[in-house]
Amino acid sequence: MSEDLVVEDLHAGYGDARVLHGVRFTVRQGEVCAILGPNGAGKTTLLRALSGVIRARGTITLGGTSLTGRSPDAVARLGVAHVPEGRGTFMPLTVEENLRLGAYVRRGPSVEEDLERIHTYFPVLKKRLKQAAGSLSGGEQQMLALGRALMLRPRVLLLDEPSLGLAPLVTRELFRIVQAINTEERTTVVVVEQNAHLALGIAQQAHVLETGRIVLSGTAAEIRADEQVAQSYLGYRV
Amino acid sequence: MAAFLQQVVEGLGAGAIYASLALALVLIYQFTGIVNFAQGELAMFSTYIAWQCVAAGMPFWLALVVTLAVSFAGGMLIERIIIRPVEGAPELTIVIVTVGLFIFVNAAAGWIWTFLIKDFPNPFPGGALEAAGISVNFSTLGVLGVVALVMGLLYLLFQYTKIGLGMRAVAANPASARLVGIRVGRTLALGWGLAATVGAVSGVLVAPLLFLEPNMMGGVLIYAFAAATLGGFDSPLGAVVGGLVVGVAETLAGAYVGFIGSDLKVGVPLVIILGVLLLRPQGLFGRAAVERA
Amino acid sequence: MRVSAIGCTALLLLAVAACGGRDSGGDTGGTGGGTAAAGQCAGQQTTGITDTSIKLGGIYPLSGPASAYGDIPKGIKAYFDYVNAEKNGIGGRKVEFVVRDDGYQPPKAVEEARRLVEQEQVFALFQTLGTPSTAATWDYANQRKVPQVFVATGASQWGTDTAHPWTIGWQPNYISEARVYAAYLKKEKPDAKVAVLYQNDDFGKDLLGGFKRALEGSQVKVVAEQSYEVSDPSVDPQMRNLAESEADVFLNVTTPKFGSQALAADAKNTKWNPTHIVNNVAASITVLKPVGFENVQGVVSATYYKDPNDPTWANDAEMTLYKQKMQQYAPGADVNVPYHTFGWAVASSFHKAMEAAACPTREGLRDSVRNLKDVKVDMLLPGVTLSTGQGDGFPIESMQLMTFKGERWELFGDVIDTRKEFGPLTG
Amino acid sequence: MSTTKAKVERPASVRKGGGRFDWRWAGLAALLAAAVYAPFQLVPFHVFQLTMVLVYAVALLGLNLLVGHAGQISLGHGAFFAIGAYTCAILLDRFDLPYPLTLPLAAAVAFVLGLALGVPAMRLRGLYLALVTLAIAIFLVPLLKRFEELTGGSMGLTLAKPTPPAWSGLAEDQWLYFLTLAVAVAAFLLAASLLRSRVGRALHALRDNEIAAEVMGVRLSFYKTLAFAWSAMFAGAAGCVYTWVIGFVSPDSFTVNLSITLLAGLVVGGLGSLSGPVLGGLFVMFVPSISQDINDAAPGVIFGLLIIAVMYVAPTGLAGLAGRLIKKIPRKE
Repeated sequence: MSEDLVVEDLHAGYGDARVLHGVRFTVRQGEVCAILGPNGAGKTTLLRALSGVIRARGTITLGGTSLTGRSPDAVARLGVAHVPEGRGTFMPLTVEENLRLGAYVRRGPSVEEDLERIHTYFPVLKKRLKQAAGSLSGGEQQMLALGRALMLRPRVLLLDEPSLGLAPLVTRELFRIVQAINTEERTTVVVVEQNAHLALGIAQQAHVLETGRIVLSGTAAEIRADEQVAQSYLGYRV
Repeated sequence: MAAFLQQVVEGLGAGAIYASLALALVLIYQFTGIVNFAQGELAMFSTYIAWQCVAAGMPFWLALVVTLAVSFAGGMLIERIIIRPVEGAPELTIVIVTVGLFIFVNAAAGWIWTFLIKDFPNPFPGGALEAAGISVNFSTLGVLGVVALVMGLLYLLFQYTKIGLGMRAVAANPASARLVGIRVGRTLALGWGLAATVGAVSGVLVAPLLFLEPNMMGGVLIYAFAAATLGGFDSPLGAVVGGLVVGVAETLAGAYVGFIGSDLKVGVPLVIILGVLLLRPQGLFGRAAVERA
Repeated sequence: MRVSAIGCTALLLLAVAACGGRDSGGDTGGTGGGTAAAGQCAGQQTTGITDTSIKLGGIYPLSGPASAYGDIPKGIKAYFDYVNAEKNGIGGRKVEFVVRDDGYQPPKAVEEARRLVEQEQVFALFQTLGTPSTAATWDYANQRKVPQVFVATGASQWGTDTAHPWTIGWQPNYISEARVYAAYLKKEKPDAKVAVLYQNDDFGKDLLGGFKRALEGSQVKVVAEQSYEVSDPSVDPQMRNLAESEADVFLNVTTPKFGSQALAADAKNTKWNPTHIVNNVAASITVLKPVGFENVQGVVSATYYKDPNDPTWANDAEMTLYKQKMQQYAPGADVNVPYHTFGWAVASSFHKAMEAAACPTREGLRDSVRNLKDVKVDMLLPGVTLSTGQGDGFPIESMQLMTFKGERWELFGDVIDTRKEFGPLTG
Repeated sequence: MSTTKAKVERPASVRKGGGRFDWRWAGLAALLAAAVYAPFQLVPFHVFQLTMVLVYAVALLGLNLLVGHAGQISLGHGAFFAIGAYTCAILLDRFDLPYPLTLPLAAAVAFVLGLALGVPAMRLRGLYLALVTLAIAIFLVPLLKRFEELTGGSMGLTLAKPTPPAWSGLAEDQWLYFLTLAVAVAAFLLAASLLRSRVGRALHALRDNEIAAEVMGVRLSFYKTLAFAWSAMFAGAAGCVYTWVIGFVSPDSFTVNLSITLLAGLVVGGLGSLSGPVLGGLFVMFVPSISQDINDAAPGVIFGLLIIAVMYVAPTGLAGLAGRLIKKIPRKE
């Protein structure tokens, strides 16, 4: 079980509004797992519950360590990097500062090495290191968010709708990088995505979430082959 | 002309006082989005601590260090005990809590130290610097110098230390700061502590000029608000520049605008606040709240 | 208070009856449990006074920006405690002094006055502090025929007004004080040019107005005047403007904090060295000390009571008694605070006035305070006495000039009886 | 108290349960009956205190329109209160107007000034509006002193109180109480009908989401300005009644403390409900003297702590607390 992310019987919501009703799934170490589903299904809520942004009932364990009930900063210190919806850019700070914040809970000279590594993934950021992050384009900000997350040297990367608001070309580039990261760094990735095509393209496992419940699970290929999914999320019939 | 320049110098002297308190206001606003109405009273209370230390026989500079340390701890404690329980409550609830704190601290200071004025040692020499027919008091220069020094230290802290980076991250995006592992609660407390410390510096600076009593900062507060508004509520540099501008504007208006005279001078901050908010709501140095999606 | 809060809660819970009837609850003027006055005093009001007790109520700012004056009732309480314990009260009557806080807010003063009169059933309002609070309550006191004696404000209207016989001041009024300074200048500096800093309220305007009127016909001229608001952080800008006038006399009409600021600003400005006259309100040692004694040498003022900080009185019997009894009955209070002395002296004045009253009734007190003849009171300067009479509603109208030397005020010249010198004050 | 709230704010739920409907009306009627009966039972001092509670309640009702219903913060409502009080005093003192006429005039003057100040103020939000209004409140005091011929300067104006007509057989305090009660009831009815109208709905939309409200076609600036003017009008009317009751106005009566106390009273009482202002009025009236009873040396220490304490226990104010408590009762049944 080493570094698997295990979620069991997860309930979460906002105030009186329950959103997740007993979600259960496992992501094996080094795998990419895609969470699909319509708007309002609870995908973002699921990621928030995983990273501790909202309180949840149930069990979440990472490599046997329980994440449930921990605050987001504690979860981050355990190696879970959450790239939130809207990217969470620190607008007035420079690109470099944004990246360094990613490594906030780590110490040591390796931070400088990691900065170099990020530059190889995202050459575009290197040119803009001293620029205010708020002045970046949407795609660049998304790359910055990914870069910031990588600076944590995460065991698990949680990506919330990385394609939102981006041009198709940029999105494709982004997913290419995520895949590269996954293969090169052996980082576990959970990606929530409307664009099921792209997500399934890099995922090994996938789950379909509807009204707070997982209605379908399987390998990426199985999910792609499912007629319902094809109709609803892939926009074509099999 | 010399008379005019002299008025400007006087204005800068008053402005330095406003600037120092505005700086403390801005620090808290930056990190928490709270306008702390009790900021001036906390500064006043800190000054009393310094006074008590000096009265107990401590040398001034040691007393200052002790006061700054106590203020820092006190600021953090207030965040923990008074503000934390209402964190996330509507803006107005927090405003009212700081108003309650204002009343409480003011009365507590009067209770402990009475409402009689205390003499507070002036760390700067008396006398004045004379040049070109203008005289600048050493204490005015001292206040300006210390405000500049505090600004500089804050700049170093925010730009070149990891803690400072974390604090700016919290100010910019608390939710996201939490996700990168920053303990936001601790940082907010740190912000309050820092603001209380800057406030303490402000109080110690102005006490020899305004004379120490529990209502010392009451009159300064509205000018500090005007300064912070003018400079931009999220810009420490703006607070200082704003303070100086407000001080000069107020002094010149009082001296040269017949209708205003010295009794209606307090209309100056009103005009400044209103003017800034209508023409440039983010202030001179603030950043527009518009963010790119 | 607690009773009324509960009363209102009860009302809201529809339990009005629990509150007691309107007629049973005390507000009944003369019959509220006092001694029945007999003889010439028959039919007069005896609320709040019995053969063994007398109940007084005072209203002071214990909270808010004017709280410094909250020390006055401490001196008063100490005096009454001392008299109760060691002198068997005033003529056998133990004094109970109820203090209420109005935060220097007139509507609050009205509420507290009504509480004291209607609920606490006091015999008299013994001091309301400040012109606004007194002006807000004196109609009420006079309608109810409750003595409002020795109010702690120097506005001249308490003495000149004829429609409010139940209200009377105590300290020298601001206009009389201004006359003392004007007389001093006319004699010492007959062609002086004067710059004035004044507080923009009744106090400042009364004093400035009185000063100007007293100067009429002389060569002394007011060449510059600047006002400040109590909400101003500092009077430094005003002082700068006044300095430009290059006047040779500076009249400092301020309250304590601003007094210190103005004295300090004058001291700092080495190019402008006028004769500095500071009015009595800001002439306390506690105001001068923070400025530094070396900076206030030669400052002129006028006073009427003994400053506990002044070594002149170190061996004075009244001063010794005051300090000793203050320590005994108000432990923790600083005997050197002049507000305590003020309280002590005004309480002592009440003692004398009450003793002199023909009847132990409200009417008796009213008549007594308006018929004082050279009454000597503890802690007033030698030669300063209380005098009132037909058409003279100002108990203290004598002051003596003083100048600051070394670490203390030094009195000079004679006690100036402003009545004799300048004629009576009229509205 | 919360019966009022429930009745006005949740007509739907009221209509649903017939039994509760009656109970609420009965409560309200009983309350009014008690309010009418009270001055015949209470001593004049308590009648005076209740009168002042009603005066503050009317002012808070106005503040509540702005803060509770339109979501704008004003730290300067004492200024409009003062405008009303002074307008009334000047009309009585300088123009010898009969006192009933002063009320509509004072309210009108406050309304117009509110409208004039509302035009620039409408462009501000949240704390910024708070700062502007705070500065206005501070500025008013020297301004009142400046126009001495009219306002009596720092000495203020002393006025005769309205005398009860002979036919009523009432004492002065009772007559003032009933005048105030009448104004308060009228103010409450007016506020309630305002809130039920299209305007009230627009204000709520504004408070809950300004951008959405604008998208929905609510004329933002128009309604904000209007809310400001109305709230000024209520404060002005309260100020006028204040002048009747106290018979004295001076700049020191209307310092910035009043504005801050009013806002604190409203928030403590409860925002956005009709019972909040009454509870707030009780708070403004009684808590300072209770504080003095607890700590004679420094009443402010207790007052400050009480404000903070209420915010902890009941972040939505006493009305909210009462509402929560009452909600719990029927659930158990």
